[in-house]
Amino acid sequence: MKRTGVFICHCGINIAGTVDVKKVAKELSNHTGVVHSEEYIYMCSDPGQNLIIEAIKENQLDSVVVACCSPTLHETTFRNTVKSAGINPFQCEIANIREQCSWVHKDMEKATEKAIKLTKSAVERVHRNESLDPISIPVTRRALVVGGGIAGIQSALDLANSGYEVILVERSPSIGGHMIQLSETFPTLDCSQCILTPKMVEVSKHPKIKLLTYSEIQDISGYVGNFKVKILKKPTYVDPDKCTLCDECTKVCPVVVPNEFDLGLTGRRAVYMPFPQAIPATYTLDIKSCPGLLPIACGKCADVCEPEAIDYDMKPEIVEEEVGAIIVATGFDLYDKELMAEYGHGKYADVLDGLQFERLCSASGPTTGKILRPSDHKEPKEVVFIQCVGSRDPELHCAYCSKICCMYTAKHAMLYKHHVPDGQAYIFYIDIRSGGKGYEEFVQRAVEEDGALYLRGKVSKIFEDKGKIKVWGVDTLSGKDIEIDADMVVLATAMRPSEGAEELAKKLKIALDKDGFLSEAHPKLRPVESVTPGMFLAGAAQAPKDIPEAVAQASGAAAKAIAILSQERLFHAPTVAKVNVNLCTGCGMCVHVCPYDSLSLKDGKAEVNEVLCEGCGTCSATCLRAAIEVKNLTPLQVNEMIGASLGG
Amino acid sequence: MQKVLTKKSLPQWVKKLLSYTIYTPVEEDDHWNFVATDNPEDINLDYPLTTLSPKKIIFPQREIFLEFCDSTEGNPEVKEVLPAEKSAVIFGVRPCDAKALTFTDKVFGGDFKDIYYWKRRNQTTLVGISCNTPPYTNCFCVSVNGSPYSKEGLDILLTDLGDKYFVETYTKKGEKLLNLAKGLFKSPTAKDKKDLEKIRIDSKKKIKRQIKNIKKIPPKLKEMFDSPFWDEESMSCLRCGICTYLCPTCHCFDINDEITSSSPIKGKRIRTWDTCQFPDFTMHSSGHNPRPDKASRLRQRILHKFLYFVDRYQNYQCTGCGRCISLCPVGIDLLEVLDKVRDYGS
Amino acid sequence: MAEEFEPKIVAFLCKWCSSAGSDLAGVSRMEYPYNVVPITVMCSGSISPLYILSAFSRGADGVLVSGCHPGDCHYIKGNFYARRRIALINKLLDFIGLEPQRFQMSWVSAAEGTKYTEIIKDFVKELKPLGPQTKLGRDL
Amino acid sequence: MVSLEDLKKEAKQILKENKVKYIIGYKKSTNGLMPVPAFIKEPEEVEKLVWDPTCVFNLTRYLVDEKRRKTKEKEPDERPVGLVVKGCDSRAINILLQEKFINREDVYLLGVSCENTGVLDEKKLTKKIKGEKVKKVEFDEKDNFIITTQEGKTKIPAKEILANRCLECKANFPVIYDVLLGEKAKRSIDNPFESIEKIESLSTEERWTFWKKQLDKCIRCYACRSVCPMCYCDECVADTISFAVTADTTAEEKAQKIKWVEKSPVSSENFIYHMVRAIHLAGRCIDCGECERACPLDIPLRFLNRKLEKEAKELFGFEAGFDPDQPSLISCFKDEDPEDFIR
Repeated sequence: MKRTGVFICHCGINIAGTVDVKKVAKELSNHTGVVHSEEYIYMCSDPGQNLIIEAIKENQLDSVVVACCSPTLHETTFRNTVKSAGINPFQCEIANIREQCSWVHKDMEKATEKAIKLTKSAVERVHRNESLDPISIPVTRRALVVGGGIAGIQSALDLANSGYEVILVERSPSIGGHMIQLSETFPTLDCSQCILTPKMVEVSKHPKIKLLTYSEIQDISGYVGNFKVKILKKPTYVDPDKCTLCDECTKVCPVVVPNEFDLGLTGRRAVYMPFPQAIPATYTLDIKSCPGLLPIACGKCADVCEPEAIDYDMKPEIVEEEVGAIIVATGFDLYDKELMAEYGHGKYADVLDGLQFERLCSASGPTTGKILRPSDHKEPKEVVFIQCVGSRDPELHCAYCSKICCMYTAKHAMLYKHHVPDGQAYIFYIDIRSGGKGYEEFVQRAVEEDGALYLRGKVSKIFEDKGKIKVWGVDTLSGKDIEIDADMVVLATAMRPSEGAEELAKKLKIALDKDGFLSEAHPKLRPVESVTPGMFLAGAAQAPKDIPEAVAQASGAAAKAIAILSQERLFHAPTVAKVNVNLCTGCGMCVHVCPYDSLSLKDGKAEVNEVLCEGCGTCSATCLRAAIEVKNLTPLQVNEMIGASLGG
Repeated sequence: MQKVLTKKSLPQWVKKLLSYTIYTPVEEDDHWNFVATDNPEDINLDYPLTTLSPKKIIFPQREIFLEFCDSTEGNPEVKEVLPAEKSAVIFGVRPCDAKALTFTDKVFGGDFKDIYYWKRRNQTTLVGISCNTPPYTNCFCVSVNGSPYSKEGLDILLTDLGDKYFVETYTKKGEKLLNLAKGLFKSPTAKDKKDLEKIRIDSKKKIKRQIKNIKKIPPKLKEMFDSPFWDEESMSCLRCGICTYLCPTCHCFDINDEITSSSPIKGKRIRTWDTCQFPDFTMHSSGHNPRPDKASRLRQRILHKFLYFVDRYQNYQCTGCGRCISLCPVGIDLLEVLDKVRDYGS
Repeated sequence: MAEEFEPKIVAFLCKWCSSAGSDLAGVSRMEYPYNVVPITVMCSGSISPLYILSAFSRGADGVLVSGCHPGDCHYIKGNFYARRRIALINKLLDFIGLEPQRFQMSWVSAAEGTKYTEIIKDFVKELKPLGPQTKLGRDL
Repeated sequence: MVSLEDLKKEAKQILKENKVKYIIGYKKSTNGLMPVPAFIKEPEEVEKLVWDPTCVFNLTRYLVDEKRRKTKEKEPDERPVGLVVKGCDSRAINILLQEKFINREDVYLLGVSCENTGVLDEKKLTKKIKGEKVKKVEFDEKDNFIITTQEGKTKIPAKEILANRCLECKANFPVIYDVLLGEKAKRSIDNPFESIEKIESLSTEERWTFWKKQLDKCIRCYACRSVCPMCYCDECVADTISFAVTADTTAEEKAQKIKWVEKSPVSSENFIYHMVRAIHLAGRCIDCGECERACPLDIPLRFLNRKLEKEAKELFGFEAGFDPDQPSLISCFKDEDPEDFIR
């Protein structure tokens, strides 16, 4: 039988006002196994804690119950208190007689009665508590960043600059993501490439960053502090060390395919460099469009390559890395144009999406910064911008707001006006969301200085007619039907999670939200953590966001990762599941229900990986043999608590 | 004393006995059972065999010994609980079931007298009914020194003579019941006695199932303790408690403290039936189980009934009621087993 | 004048949502009947039907099980398993003839102090007319 | 038609070829109507085998004993056990596979079809034939049984003497087997849950009175759990002592055994025992009806399991025993699982 001490806190009058603490103390002193019971005005105060420590020493207590406020407030406090008196912290339990009793009842007698039950319940529990020590896990002090867009780059740099090795994995031939495709950025209109390329170069030069482009995550195992990652490095067939960037190969390559970087506005060869500032600065032979790697099939590029950098025999390679934390920054894609057929996107050459328009505006773009119609390279005099294309449309498309469209459309209108001073920009919008530093002012500028004409309403029809694109719509403010003969239409299409994000999420066991974005552990308080310990989220992979937000979240994620990597060891709550092998029949039901894959079958018996187990206890409620339970909240304990809660 | 009682006056007799608790066989669902009644019309003596023998009344499945409470001041209160003072009459007891009680009498009446058992036993009067035709497909009382009209253990035995009962009393208890309704009982005529004799001779003949040379069995069993025979025979056994719980002679029990409150500790000390067929029956607290499998448990059941009990009380601990055979969920046939034992190795 | 019957209720609350919700009710000083004694478990998914039966057999007049709303489970999906398991025991209790009002399940988030309060109020109100639960109570 | 001869032939064959350790089938009873389990080790013994509509027992239960025996053996004989299985029995096999209690290669299944009908209820039949000695019972395709007694042949409509479970069985042929005798005829049942709907339609208080009367009869002989192929736990929650004891288990650990159910056969304890059993069989019970058949006091235990079977089907679209690879009822969920009972 244990020697339990019970300490009842008055919490000033917060508890003592409605609970007869003296009576509770008296009642508990008679409870089986309770050898000491007293009450005090503020248990959490230093004198209060000292009184607990004294009592432990005087009465050789081996367990303690503090009846006070909610355990969420002072459980840790009192567990440390008993620890300092030489008792295992897990021999201390809290009875919540404030939030769950004194604060919600008025009748003193009844409240006291309930407080007694609550306290006895806690005593019954602590009587059967095991002394436990936190489970300690070594930490591999390196990080993995998945995705080489601005978010991934930022996280990688923050981690590396804090002195931690980083593996940055990007699936395309170059890092830079979508930001590198942009022309200018709102609200400052500074050149996107000019601000991003220095960071890209820093990544490539950083001694602590191992950059793996044209690579994909194949498999991840392990747990926080100790992940094992398998990375597939796809062959580029060009040896970057030998390649001198002479560009001879592209001249001879017979194949032309749409250039992803310019979103199909230009073409590229099968062997190509994504864009001039690509990092790593090297060529890639795109096997999908290449006529074939055998010299007989083509082989022209290899023939002309002086430094013999082109190696058709290059094989895919599996890189295995061990890391302690993972940041997922897989970014976004634009909503498929196929799904936006109603706006003629993909059907009419002069109906573009936002990114394509960015390329048109970009100095490095297909038109070297001149805004010209793809169809006939004429300067468009009237351009219609349509917002919320695919966004905020629960019936047909995405229910959510893509958040950045209002801003970049305003920017587009501005840029257009700057390129074509005599042109007119029309903007169809549902409403304008310009929350953000300098954002509202920016939109105003578009309207006032650049005379963008905002039309509140949806576009009903778009069709080509005599070289013009007719746009029919309604201005819901004036109620007038609107008909514009536009030269160009730019769609602010919705942002959606990037291709393959779902697959990756499965491998990482990160949950997805209803829209397919990676879900954070808590929408408010844990916005950069995933539900899986040790995995963090950054950028548009988690939700649509603009550059400053992506960067902020990226740095946040890095900081969170550093919080793990900076530890020698991690400590994990020891209140985990334990199996009674004598009872286990190996049916595997627990394995099936465990949300953390912490259970497995070994020689026909369930086995707990204590590091992965979060102690939720779903396994124990599922087990028909009562063969698995969570330490310190076992069915036996709950059963005794039930008894106490019902008054004996 | 010998009397006759017309069938229609049976209820009138019972009416006179209402100061007793009256039990009679009653059909519930698909089986028969002894149930207390205060309606004389309920008495039914024309029935097969009850699933549970009157053992359940004399030696109930659950007996409270005492109630205890560890009062907070630290002086525990313990209160002994005894069976209620209430005389009872059980009508329609089958001779085999009555005989069975003479065995439990021995068990609970040795050097240590079980007050709970005896209180009930002494305040209960058993009115038997002889089995003119076997009430049960698997009756074999004759094979185990019993008979369809055995008086052993009975206070009164009734025999159905068509429109009347032939009434025999064997004890003071029995006579007392008759005296409570003197007028109803007539002395038997010569014909009555002749009919009785005839019926009895036939009734024995009608019993089909039997064990030949049962005497050979006990000595045989002595040699068979380690025989693989038991593994074979127990293959189909399910280790349920039917054969023993329903056996009128089985009397094993367990005593538990059943706690109703853990602080202060309150509860009752309770005796419940137990059976050698349950694995936990012989489970040691060390975890060791001397009867680890079905084979050893079946062996125990047979040896106890046809060897140990015989050695100790010079009687087979079986009255041939046939319950264990008819109600075994997998049709294990005691008689078949015993036949095999008898012929084992020869 | 006999004293009004006061039902004894055991409430199994998950730590992260429902227990937090009841804490919020406390912080907001919302008054509700004292008849309920909460037992905080880690997750509604850990609540075995045995707990519920045991509560009734130890004389509870009503039992409440409360967890996070679907999708909000701190342990990702524990409450989904709870939902199934509890649905079954709920049907069974009803089938053997226990008054359906005596067993209830609810989703209460950490923000729903008011909802928790309401649920307790209603529960007590519904239980009072039924009187004590004797059907499953231990009759040792 | 299942031909007994074919069954014997197959049995003899696999025994001769040493394909199986032994065969669990049915043989004539020495004392009653219903055939009893036969454990056939030698080819010569196969003549004992019988198969007809009186073969009600679910023999899969014996795989539990077999496994217990095997775990004790030093060099276990790895050959499979031959087993005669009806439709319901075969579903039990699926559950044992699903719960990894046995491996497929541990059993060689001689599947017998219930010929579009089912098996008999001993009590119903006994009543029908008023204690006459039954010589022969045969299926006839047209939902009748042909009973041969010394009085001669009588044709009895199946529904009058079918075992209750068979009246509600819509898959009365094996769903898993190595050889199948007889054809896979599916019976169309208008309402598979008729029996319990009668009880459901009662008022709460009527239901309570019904169950109180029934469960008060229970003497806790545990025949229901002993005969159940799903009740294979070494230690049952209803046990009051722990079987999970080794030499180094401390007294304290022994005291840890929770008494969910006390030994006293009183109303409350009987209810908890039978409800726990029902809950633990939810999504596992394949309605072989053995618990009900074995009960010496005729407690309609099937209803409890049947109720949860119905709920599993209606609430979660779950049916037990048809797919050994599906996760079991309570170890999976659907987002759209009903929650109308939740506030």
